Amino acid sequence: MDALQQLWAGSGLAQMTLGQGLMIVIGLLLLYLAIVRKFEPLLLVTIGFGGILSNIPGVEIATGDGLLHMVYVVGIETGAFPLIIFMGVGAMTDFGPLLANPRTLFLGAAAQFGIFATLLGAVALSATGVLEFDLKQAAAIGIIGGADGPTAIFVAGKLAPELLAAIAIAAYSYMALVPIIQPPIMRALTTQAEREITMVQLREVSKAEKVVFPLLLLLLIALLLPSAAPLLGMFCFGNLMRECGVVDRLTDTTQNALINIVTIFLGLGVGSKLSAEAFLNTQTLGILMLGMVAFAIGTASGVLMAKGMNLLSKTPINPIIGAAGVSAVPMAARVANKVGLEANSSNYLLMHAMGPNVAGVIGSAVAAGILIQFTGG
Amino acid sequence: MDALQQLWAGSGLAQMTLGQGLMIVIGLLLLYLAIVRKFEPLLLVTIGFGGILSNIPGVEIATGDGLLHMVYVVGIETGAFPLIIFMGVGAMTDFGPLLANPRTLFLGAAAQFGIFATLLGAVALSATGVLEFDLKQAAAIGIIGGADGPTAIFVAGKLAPELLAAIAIAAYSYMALVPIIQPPIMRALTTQAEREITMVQLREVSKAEKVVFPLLLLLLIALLLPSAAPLLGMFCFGNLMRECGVVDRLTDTTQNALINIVTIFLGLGVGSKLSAEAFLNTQTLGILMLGMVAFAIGTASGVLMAKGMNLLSKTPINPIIGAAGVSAVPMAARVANKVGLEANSSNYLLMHAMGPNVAGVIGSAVAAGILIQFTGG
Amino acid sequence: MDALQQLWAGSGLAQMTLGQGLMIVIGLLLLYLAIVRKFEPLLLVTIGFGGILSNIPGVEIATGDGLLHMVYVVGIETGAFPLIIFMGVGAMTDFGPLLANPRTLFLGAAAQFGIFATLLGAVALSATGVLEFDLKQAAAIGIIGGADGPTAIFVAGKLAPELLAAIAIAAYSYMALVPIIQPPIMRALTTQAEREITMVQLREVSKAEKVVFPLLLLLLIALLLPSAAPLLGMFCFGNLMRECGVVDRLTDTTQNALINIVTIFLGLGVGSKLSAEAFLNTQTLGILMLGMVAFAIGTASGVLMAKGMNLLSKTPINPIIGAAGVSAVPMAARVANKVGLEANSSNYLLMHAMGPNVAGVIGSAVAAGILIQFTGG
Amino acid sequence: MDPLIMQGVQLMAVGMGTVFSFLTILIFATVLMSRCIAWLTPTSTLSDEANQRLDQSHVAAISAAIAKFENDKLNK
Amino acid sequence: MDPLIMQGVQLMAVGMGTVFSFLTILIFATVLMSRCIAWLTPTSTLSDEANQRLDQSHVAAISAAIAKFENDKLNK
Amino acid sequence: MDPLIMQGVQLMAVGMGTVFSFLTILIFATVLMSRCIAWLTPTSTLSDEANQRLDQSHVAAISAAIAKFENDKLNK
Ligand code: NA
Ligand code: NA
Ligand code: NA
Repeated sequence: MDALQQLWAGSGLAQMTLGQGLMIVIGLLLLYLAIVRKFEPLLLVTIGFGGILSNIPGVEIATGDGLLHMVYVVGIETGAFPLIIFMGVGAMTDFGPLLANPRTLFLGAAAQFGIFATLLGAVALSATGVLEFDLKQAAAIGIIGGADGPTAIFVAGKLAPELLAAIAIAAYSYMALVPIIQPPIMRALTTQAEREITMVQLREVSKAEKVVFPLLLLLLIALLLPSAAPLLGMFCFGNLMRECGVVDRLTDTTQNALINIVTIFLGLGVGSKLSAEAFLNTQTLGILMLGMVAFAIGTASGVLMAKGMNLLSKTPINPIIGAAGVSAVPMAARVANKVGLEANSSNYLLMHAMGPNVAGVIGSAVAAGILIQFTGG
Repeated sequence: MDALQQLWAGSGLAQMTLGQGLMIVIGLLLLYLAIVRKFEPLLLVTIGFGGILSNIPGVEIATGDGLLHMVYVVGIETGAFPLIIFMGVGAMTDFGPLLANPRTLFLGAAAQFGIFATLLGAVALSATGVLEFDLKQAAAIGIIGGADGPTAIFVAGKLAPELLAAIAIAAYSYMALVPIIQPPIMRALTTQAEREITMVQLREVSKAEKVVFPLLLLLLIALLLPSAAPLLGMFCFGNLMRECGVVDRLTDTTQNALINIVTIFLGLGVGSKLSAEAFLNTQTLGILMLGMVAFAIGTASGVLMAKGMNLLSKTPINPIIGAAGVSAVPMAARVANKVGLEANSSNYLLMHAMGPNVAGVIGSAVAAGILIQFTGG
Repeated sequence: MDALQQLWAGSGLAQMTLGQGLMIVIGLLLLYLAIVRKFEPLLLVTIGFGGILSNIPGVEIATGDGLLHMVYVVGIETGAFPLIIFMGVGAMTDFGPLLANPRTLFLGAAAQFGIFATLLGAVALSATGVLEFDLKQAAAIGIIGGADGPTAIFVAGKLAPELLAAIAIAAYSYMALVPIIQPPIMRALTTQAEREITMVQLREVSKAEKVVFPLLLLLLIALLLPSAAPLLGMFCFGNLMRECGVVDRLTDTTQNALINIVTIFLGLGVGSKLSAEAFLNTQTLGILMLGMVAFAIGTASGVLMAKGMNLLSKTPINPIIGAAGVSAVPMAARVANKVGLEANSSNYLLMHAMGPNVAGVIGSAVAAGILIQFTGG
Repeated sequence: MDPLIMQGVQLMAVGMGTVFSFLTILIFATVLMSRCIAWLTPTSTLSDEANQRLDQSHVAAISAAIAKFENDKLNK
Repeated sequence: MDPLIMQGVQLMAVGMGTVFSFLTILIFATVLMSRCIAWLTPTSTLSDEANQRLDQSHVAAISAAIAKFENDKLNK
Repeated sequence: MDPLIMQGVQLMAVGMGTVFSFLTILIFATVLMSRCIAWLTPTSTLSDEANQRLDQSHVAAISAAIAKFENDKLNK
């Protein structure tokens, strides 16, 4: 019968390509990592599921008028979703530890070396003919070293949308892997004595400082680095809402309903780019490898910077907290705390590590601005 | 004076057509059913009010740049709103009772006979010249028998947008009328002894089963029935978020803020299609009549299927719970419980009826996929 | 080096115009008013920050594909955001005090004289060549006298989008200044004896009345004044959801997540219109001045109306509550209460003032409808 | 007189006229509505409320049954 | 027979056939899945839960440390 | 050298230079800001807080008055 034939022709078994099948398996793998291994579940559950949905053959989901494609066009191509998420991150960020010890901004700066070293690695791979990346793609890959999900998605969406899914997955996976990637590097670059350094109790930060800081940051951005204004502007907006104390109902919604809704659709939208053609190639392998390198170099740079600062300053810094400069909030700070406790069981570094941790968010948003400005976003 | 004339010319009294007046009365009737009679208030309040707004003469609300028309175009024409609501329904669905007794999926399958019998009824009316429905319209009418609001709106939006409002109203009204429609059918088709059947306590279902089930369903859809992927994919996504336990903040927003926001605009958007030309005709009468038939046939099929299964199986099923296979979650399951208690005052069927109840959701989403695929959505 | 030159050329210091610098200062001033002086913080924090963001030179935020420009186009140009906010305001409004004393609707009517007197003032300034406003612009300026933020933004968006930012800022600023603007006017127009008038306890209002009222209002709008239907329709919808008692989950989301999300983006979108060309001119000065006049005249009209009603009626009205007819909910009612307590320390007027307060919302929405209808919105 | 001022005066007249007329009609309609409702509603609505309470207890019983069944970890 | 009716009948046959086939396959798949999980899961999952509880107490300790630090007014 | 690598090296130099310069400026600006605020703020801000508490009690009184009036069923 015709109808049975049409039914069979429309079935997944008849239409599925090998690529689609593999991508569904990769989607299941992401779900496994998210659900069982607890790898950044908010993003990897949504990206993974979006990836599976997008590889079901013969139905418009990630193409044409399909929901996920519309979500991608409306929210990610425009940059709106990562910016809104960044606003939400701002509304959840406490700059107190950073304000109590502003020197830790240097650690957040140093850790961005991972971004640019990786960029250089990508162009080197390209120059030697191993893989093919142009400068925009290299920049988008480098940003994985920023260890900041929305920043990575924003930059990749502007500079290399064809690599978006791979970059987002690498960024979130390595953020989840921070407890595995960072400790060996920390230990290799520090002595037991350095890891035992205790730091002075942080001073209390006044409400006024917390209110003024996002505005100060915004003004400096406006005067010096407008290209970082979309990301850091939304971030400062979220943070100002949080700290100003007069719009608590907006802050509450930003931290909850709004960021959750946008996260769901951001993840699905990123997942819609998980097509076999875009993902199953050597570039993706290169991205995963380079992303790992970016994290390692960023971690090392932060630790070495802290050691350098100790040479010049009387107030010592435990170099472990330098690793938190990569961001990966709050995982990297927790890892620093854990490694610190191993060296000295009464040395709680968590709050000290929150300073470089949030500094790293600012640092990689600044780097993102530069990358977009100079490679023509 | 000119201005007074303009004022009068712009007034509703001067411009209102009989059709608009009647539609406003129908909107008020829907509000009465929703508020006083508690007929599916979430949808009938919003649809009813949207219908009144849309029939105010001389002002762009449901046309052109009017808010409700934009809502319709953005959310319903694209299918986005019903899909998001279906995701929310997934996030609120507990598949536990179904997993404890998977046989009840047969009941959910049988009840879909209401959909196809009604489709046949609609084409028969058309063939005999009583009313005029093409195959797409007949399919969209049939889906009322699925007793599932978002599924009905999704299918009608794809196959017969001109009938959308009538179909949505019929679907939600009959879902509200389940306590009146179903009991006589249940009683007519069963003996007192059958209604007294007690069922074995359901086994406890593990968390792992609940996590894997939505993925299993998704994979079967991907392999066998891609046309059902948009609806069931979003449904499984919501359910996976619910059960996986690592994205509770997303689940919470999906079950509350997100589904509520979308429900408000879905209702207003459906209401914007309540124009006199589209609604005040014999087709609407036909739809209301056929919708009732669909519910009745679906109920009967479910009950008869349960009786059939009892002939083949040693573990008896109380045939009353077959009626819950039409979906109308959770009303149909409650009605089954109530009728069961009438027959045997210690026979609580609620949890047993939840199995076919959610099976009916899957069943009608599968039927929806087939209808869209075969009538060219 | 080229790169350093490019960096400098891209910096804010090199690109910023005087106008942008001044607008950033104005943005900071709005934030100061909002955060330190607590001037309508929900709107002035978001508008002020949006204004600063939009004046950062050399980056697309309030233009082209920039986020704030997209927000403006999608939400404000279409009128969607003010309408949704008005729905939320409806969901937060209790018509009880108005229903207990419907005569207070007259006070809400009288206070709208501020709107039309200001319109006349604007055209007079234009006719005498002091400033240049056409009729649409004059109408949009007049609506500031309605003391209702979303209404003002909706009307300005339809009639004079180029003045939107100035009008929105004037409206919210003067609503915040009500405790300063109104008391002297109240005192100047009333005698001590009048201010001491105590009013009879308000009767209890039944749930049925509260449910029927929004529908009654909607029907009168439909019959008599369709041009007010978008604003008052959404307002009545929100209020019906609130009072009907069967869709509490929708009401809750409307009052919280939905209105908060829309407020954030409404503020940012209005802020995106804070460009130097549009704002730094004599028209803005005129708008600020006329807005103040509008509030003063509205206040005076409300008070005088109450005095007039006392001449005709046996049940006296404390003329202070007439001032609450400008809306500015709930600030104006609180101010009336405070002035009343000064005159007679046991005379609580708050609930009595809530009647004219919400009547003023209806009154200015009616006026808005007329303005849009007659100046061709 | 300047035609713009003419238009302004006319708009004021029409506007204030409409606002007052509309709100006056609304007052009458509201008073009428309140009287109708008072007239239709029996003085004691206790029975209604009692019914409702019964309904709610019914719902509560069902909810309890469901909750009892769900021994699984609940989403908060 | 009317071609529209023909199409309707065919659609009914295909539709009900598909619904039943698909849900039958789903039943078998579900039963299989449940058995696999039961087979893979050790009877007592106590150790897992205990681990998790420890993790949670760890998190709680860190949270307490953060809370202690934040003497500032908190956003609700 | 390959022009792409040249570009990469240049981008790294500009990028790290900018990140360090910007964050250094930010450090100085932050320290300055903190000092200004410390200098502007009187040691005891008790009076401010007391004022605020009074304001809040005022608001609370009004809220209580409203709540008292509203005997109707409340939206949760
Ligand atoms: Na970073
Ligand atoms: Na169904
Ligand atoms: Na008003």
